[in-house]
Amino acid sequence: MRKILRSSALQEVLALIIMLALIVVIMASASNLFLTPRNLTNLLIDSTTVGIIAVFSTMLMISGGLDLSVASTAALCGVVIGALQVSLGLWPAVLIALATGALVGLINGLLVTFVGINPLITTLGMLSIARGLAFVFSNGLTIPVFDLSGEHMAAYNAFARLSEGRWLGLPYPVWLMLLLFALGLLILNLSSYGRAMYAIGGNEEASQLAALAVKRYRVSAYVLSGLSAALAAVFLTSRLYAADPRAAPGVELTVITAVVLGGTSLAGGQGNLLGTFLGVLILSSLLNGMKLQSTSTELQNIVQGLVLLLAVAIDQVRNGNLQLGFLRRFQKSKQT
Amino acid sequence: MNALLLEMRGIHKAFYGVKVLEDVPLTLYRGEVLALLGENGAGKSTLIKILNGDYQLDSGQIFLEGQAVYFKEPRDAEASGIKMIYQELHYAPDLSVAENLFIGNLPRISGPLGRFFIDWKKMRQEAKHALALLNVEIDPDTPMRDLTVVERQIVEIIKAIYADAKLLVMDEPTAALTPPEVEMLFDTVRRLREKGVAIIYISHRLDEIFQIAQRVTVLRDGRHVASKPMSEVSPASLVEMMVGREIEARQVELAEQTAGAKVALEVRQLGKTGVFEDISFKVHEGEIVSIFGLLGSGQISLTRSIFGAERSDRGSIFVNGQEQRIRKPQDGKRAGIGFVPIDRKVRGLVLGMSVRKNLTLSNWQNLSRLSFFLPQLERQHSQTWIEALGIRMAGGMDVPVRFLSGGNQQKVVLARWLEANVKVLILNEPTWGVDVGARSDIYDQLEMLAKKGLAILVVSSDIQEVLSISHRVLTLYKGRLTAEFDHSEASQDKVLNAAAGGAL
Amino acid sequence: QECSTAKDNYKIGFANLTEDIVFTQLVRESIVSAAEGLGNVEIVLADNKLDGATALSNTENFITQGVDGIIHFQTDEAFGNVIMARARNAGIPVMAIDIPMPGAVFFGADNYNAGRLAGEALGNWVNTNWDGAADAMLVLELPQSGPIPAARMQGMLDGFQDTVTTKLSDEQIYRLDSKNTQEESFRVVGDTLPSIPDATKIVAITINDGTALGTIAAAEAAGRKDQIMVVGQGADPSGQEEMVKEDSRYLGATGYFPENYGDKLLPAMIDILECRPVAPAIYQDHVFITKENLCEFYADEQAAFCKP
Amino acid sequence: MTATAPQKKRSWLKGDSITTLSLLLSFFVLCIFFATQTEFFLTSANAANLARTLAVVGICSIGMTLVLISGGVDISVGSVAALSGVLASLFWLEFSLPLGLSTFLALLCCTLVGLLNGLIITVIKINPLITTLATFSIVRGLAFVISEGQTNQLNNAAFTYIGRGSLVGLPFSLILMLVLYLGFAFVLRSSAFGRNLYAIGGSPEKARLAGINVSRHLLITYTLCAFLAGLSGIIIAAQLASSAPRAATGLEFTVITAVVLGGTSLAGGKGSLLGTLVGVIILRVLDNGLVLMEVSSFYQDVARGLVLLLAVSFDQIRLGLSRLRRGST
Ligand SMILES: Nc1ncnc2c1ncn2[C@@H]1O[C@H](COP(=O)(O)OP(=O)(O)OP(=O)(O)O)[C@@H](O)[C@H]1O
Ligand SMILES: Nc1ncnc2c1ncn2[C@@H]1O[C@H](COP(=O)(O)OP(=O)(O)OP(=O)(O)O)[C@@H](O)[C@H]1O
Ligand SMILES: [Mg+2]
Ligand SMILES: [Mg+2]
Repeated sequence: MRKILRSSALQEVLALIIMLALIVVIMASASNLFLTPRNLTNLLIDSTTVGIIAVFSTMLMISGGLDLSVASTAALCGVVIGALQVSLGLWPAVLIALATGALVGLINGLLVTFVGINPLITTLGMLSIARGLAFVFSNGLTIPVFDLSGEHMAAYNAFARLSEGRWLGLPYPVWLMLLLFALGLLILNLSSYGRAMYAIGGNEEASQLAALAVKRYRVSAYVLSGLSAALAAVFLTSRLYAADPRAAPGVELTVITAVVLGGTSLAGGQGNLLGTFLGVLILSSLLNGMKLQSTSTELQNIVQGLVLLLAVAIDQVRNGNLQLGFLRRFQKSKQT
Repeated sequence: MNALLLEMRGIHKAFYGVKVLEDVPLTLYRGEVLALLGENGAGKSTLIKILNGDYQLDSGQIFLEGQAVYFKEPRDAEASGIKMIYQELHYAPDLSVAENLFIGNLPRISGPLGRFFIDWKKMRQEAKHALALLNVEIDPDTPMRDLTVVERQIVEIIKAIYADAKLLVMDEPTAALTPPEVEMLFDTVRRLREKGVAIIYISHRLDEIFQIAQRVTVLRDGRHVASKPMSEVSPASLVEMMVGREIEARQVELAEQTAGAKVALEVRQLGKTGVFEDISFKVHEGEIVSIFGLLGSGQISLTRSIFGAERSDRGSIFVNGQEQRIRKPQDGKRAGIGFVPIDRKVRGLVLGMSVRKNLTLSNWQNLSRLSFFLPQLERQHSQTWIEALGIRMAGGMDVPVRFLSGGNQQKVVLARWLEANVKVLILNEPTWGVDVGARSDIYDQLEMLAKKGLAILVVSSDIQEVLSISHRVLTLYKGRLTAEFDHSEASQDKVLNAAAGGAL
Repeated sequence: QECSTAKDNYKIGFANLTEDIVFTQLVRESIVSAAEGLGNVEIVLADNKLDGATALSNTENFITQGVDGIIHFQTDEAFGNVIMARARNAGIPVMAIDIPMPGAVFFGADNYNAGRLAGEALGNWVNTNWDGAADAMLVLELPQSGPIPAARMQGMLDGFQDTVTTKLSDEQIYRLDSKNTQEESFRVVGDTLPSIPDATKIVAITINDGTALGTIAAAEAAGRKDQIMVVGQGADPSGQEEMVKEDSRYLGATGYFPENYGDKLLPAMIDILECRPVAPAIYQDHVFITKENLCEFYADEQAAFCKP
Repeated sequence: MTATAPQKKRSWLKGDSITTLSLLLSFFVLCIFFATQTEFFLTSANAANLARTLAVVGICSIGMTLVLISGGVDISVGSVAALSGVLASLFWLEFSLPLGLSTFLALLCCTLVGLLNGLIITVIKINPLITTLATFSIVRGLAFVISEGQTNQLNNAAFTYIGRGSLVGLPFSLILMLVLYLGFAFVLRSSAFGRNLYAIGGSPEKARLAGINVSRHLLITYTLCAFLAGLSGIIIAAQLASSAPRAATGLEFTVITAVVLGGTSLAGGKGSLLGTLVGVIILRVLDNGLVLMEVSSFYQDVARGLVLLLAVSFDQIRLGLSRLRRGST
């Protein structure tokens, strides 16, 4: 039985593995730089912001939620670090930024769960608010996160090491991303929390009647999503020595694209992190490979759109999905 | 014998390689009611969904009035005069009753633009007329979502019988109806039959079959067992054909209630404005108590409130003599109450999850360390319950619960609460849509559980079931308890009378 | 040869600010065509998408691709440190367009002074035509896009105030977010005009030709076209077309000549690579383009107007 | 039917009408607020300005309302609007076709994009959000490729009349929009297509079983939506007398916000064009008032998000209360 399960999990991501392999082969044959360790490291580093957030977006979407505000939240959290570093010190500012992310997630979660606003609308509103606040707090300026006075070298160096430090040749943010994916896989597949995510996304009412603390789980998934955005912001800020209210443009869409590419259903109740991981890798290989070819931005956008469609279409064909499954998500949110 | 209307020959159908129908024939004559019988999962619904164009057959042929037909979509079947009442309700909540009655076939205005625009006046008139068929007083302009479940079901039925159909298929239409409503439905069916309409009638209630059908076709495991006139069969022989073995008519052997049994559940003056009021009763350890009431009397809301799925406004609940503050299901569970909801598919199970995961959904605490499941332990416990309750499924405990038959699904929900080690078990309509065999299994389980000392509270609208399985019967009318009967003194007349508000 | 970076052929990375606007597209085109002209330079392109992280990632990619020099057009000075650190480690010289970076040779607009040119022209026009006093000023800015546009706006504002006879008070100045699109400036100007019903002498300073066009369209829609006079930055083809119209309310725009950037940038880059001395900052000459001097610079583009 | 259930009170204050009512209320509150904050809000010049600038979001919102009612969503509208202007100028300026024909062809191409959306959604059965997310980036990319990133002037009086002209004292675009609202409101309320759309949004599976050709309805809906988005794009181009590939950036968010604000449910099966119209107006008034009040654009984003959440929360809370009162679950 185990074997069958394992192979079916493998089957689920098989199409993605093939797609990734194909992209790698194409990109590698187009440029012999693609497979150099240096480039692969860059590729991985570039995928960390999306990757870190995507772990928790996957969980959230499996539970039937959705968070479009992650990129704005990340920008806001970065700005919080920038704005508070001088008055409070760098590390307290980082902690407050993490708390800010969690708070934004909590507000999203409470609005979705207790007020009952549709997740898309809730987080769309939050997208606007968080981005606006990021501009307000930064006055629209990019704030250097740099030891200007020279009095706190240790703290700032440590902060910079967050993103620059390496272990076994890979930068820390990549390890963090891998760690989060591994942790997420464990949680989703083996823990009661993961089980609850699948159950709530699969059938909220049944979960409630099975005495699961549905609302608490839901809120927590949003909090984690906000927290992951803050975490991504911390590493981004550390990497750039600066906090930009414009940071992470379009990341929310990239995250959703990666998660959906990975086979997580927008309807909730289905999905897996391995798929998301592959989805993230596919998107960043595609982008990186096209960059090495100096592909124009427009063409990059078009190719990404097509790949998304293709991947989801393959999934549909593989599932032999002949039902109107695509509308079920809206059905479900209707029942809640 | 009337003229042959429908002939299905050699129907085969498989889902994902699993054969669901094998070489099944079906014949139907004008003006007859054909009962289609079989256990849960025998393939009844699949067969008629193929007839209706909802599913496509793998091989076989369908002849309607001698012509070979092939329906790609339900609307094709409808165009040929085939109408369905589905097992699950199908309505658009935000449209009015009138629109729901005619949806897919809205009356259009005459004239060149007639194709596009609706004739509201005609629609309303016809809707009134149609609703009068079953003596229903519903304003046709009411949005569907404002109706009660029963009203919605009735609208569904009317929708099908009002259409000018040659062939009407009814898949368990009476599950939610009260006896007078069933009677009215049967009247209508007889009238339609006299007009020459042919009807395929699916039900797990054998008494209904004998009331209404002329012929019966029995399926077992996707194969045709027999087609016979009703005059040649008896309930016992039907059951044997369906199950493949003999099952004696069930009479639960109730254990003697010992006088000193402890009170497991006590409800005092529970009230919820506008729904139920002043409800007080006790359930002892080892006792099965049924609440019987016409649908909409508040019994579902009452049990939901006891478990915490809804909030009551007043009153108190005691479990094992301890007052409990129950405001959400977690509280109910903590207090030792288990709850089997009314519609297992919609409310009871996460259909896409495996049997095992559904089984342990409420019980991860015992099966995990630091919130992480201990896979061995989980499987072991699941296996224990699967064996104890005789849950049958192809493919083992990792099969999605969606693929189980209704009765087995019901057992999964039951097992979940037994694993949670509850003291009080509340069951809502435990045998809705469950076949005779599985029904008998479920009764066995209840009996066994009661003997083990569990206090069991059952809500059922099946009077036979209530009379046979309960130590005591409480009747509910318009949200108030009207009477209480011991097993010995309960009779169909008395209970029905009390539940209709006529008693006391 | 003494100079270790000197070669016969060069591979130079150019990362553009964004590919979304005409100005930067022209910069890219000029660099590509200048490289074709030189013959021994290969250009590797990238798009910074107005984002610091993307600029950093592009830098890394350039290093991977083994470029000899990098021309960076990126969004904020604050990202300069980290970008330059990477390039320094890889021993690759960097030129920075428009936004200075520590240790990079600066090239490009003197944004503030380019802005001043337009502001002064507008001030002079007001002095001549409106007796030295305007009633209100609309400032169509781009606060989301960081310091480059901010410097241009400040330059325009200061240039106007320093030139005009009667300075505008703060209350007379309306700062509007153009979001870098015509329709947004159309909308915000349309929304603002009702709040200055009595103003008949309105000046507008705009961040680029597109927002200038939107501003003029809004005034026209409100029936107040003749009450407004607009200056802008860029002098793109669409802006030129607007200037040469009869009764145009587009006084003019500071020309940045992005089409010449390449011709100046690449030789400087090659000088750097071949260890010749290069000034730490090279400024592009700016000219305020109006209907009158347009044909000196853009005779080919506006042939219909210039060679009737 | 035995009357055992608690008697339901019939009232005209129900469902859609109360949603619209509470919206109108928010609208008036907003108006009063702005009127007290800035003397220019209630001037005829401002009214005229508002009237001129409603049509773009207004017309696009009609299509989105249909799509949301059908249970889907269309993210690609902004890109389609940009494509429409870009194509019109391509056909006119590059191919030297007559302007009328150019406009028609541009709209036709947009309609084809909608058809494509619809086909992907109904035939390959990809989730509408994903489908239109993909066409969102593809179509925007095409607009850039076709226009080579250039802004093109479209100086033609007949063309700009669509965006700037007025008829009987009202802006032409407003009249066009109102006519479309009337027409589509009629379609939604009284045509078989409209009613079926509600049924499909309520439950596509059930609608199919009721004999409705779900695919065809969805196909038509997405096609209409793209056509209307294209029309919005034409109006943008006509108002500005120019086309740009960056046009209508973020239009999809504004439009979805307006439609949902107007009480149309993202869950499908519920909504009205009257509500949408009010939603469109509220959003427009909000933006207008904030500009008149000279609120910094950073705070405008915050305010927009807050108003969206407040308006929707208000509606949800009201719904929850009425459900409580009815005592059902
Ligand atoms: N109004 C509120 N404000 C802030 N936090 C709240 C609020 N309501 C609930 N919470 C938080 O959410 C958690 C979950 O709430 P609650 O216990 O009511 O629901 P639940 O147990 O998750 O499930 P259900 O409501 O479905 O029974 C609470 O423990 C609390 O921390
Ligand atoms: N869409 C489907 N996909 C996969 N399996 C299906 C599907 N529909 C039905 N089945 C399977 O086909 C078998 C027959 O199901 P069907 O619904 O026809 O039974 P039934 O006789 O109507 O039972 P019941 O009395 O419970 O309604 C069952 O094993 C069921 O699990
Ligand atoms: Mg069935
Ligand atoms: Mg709760």
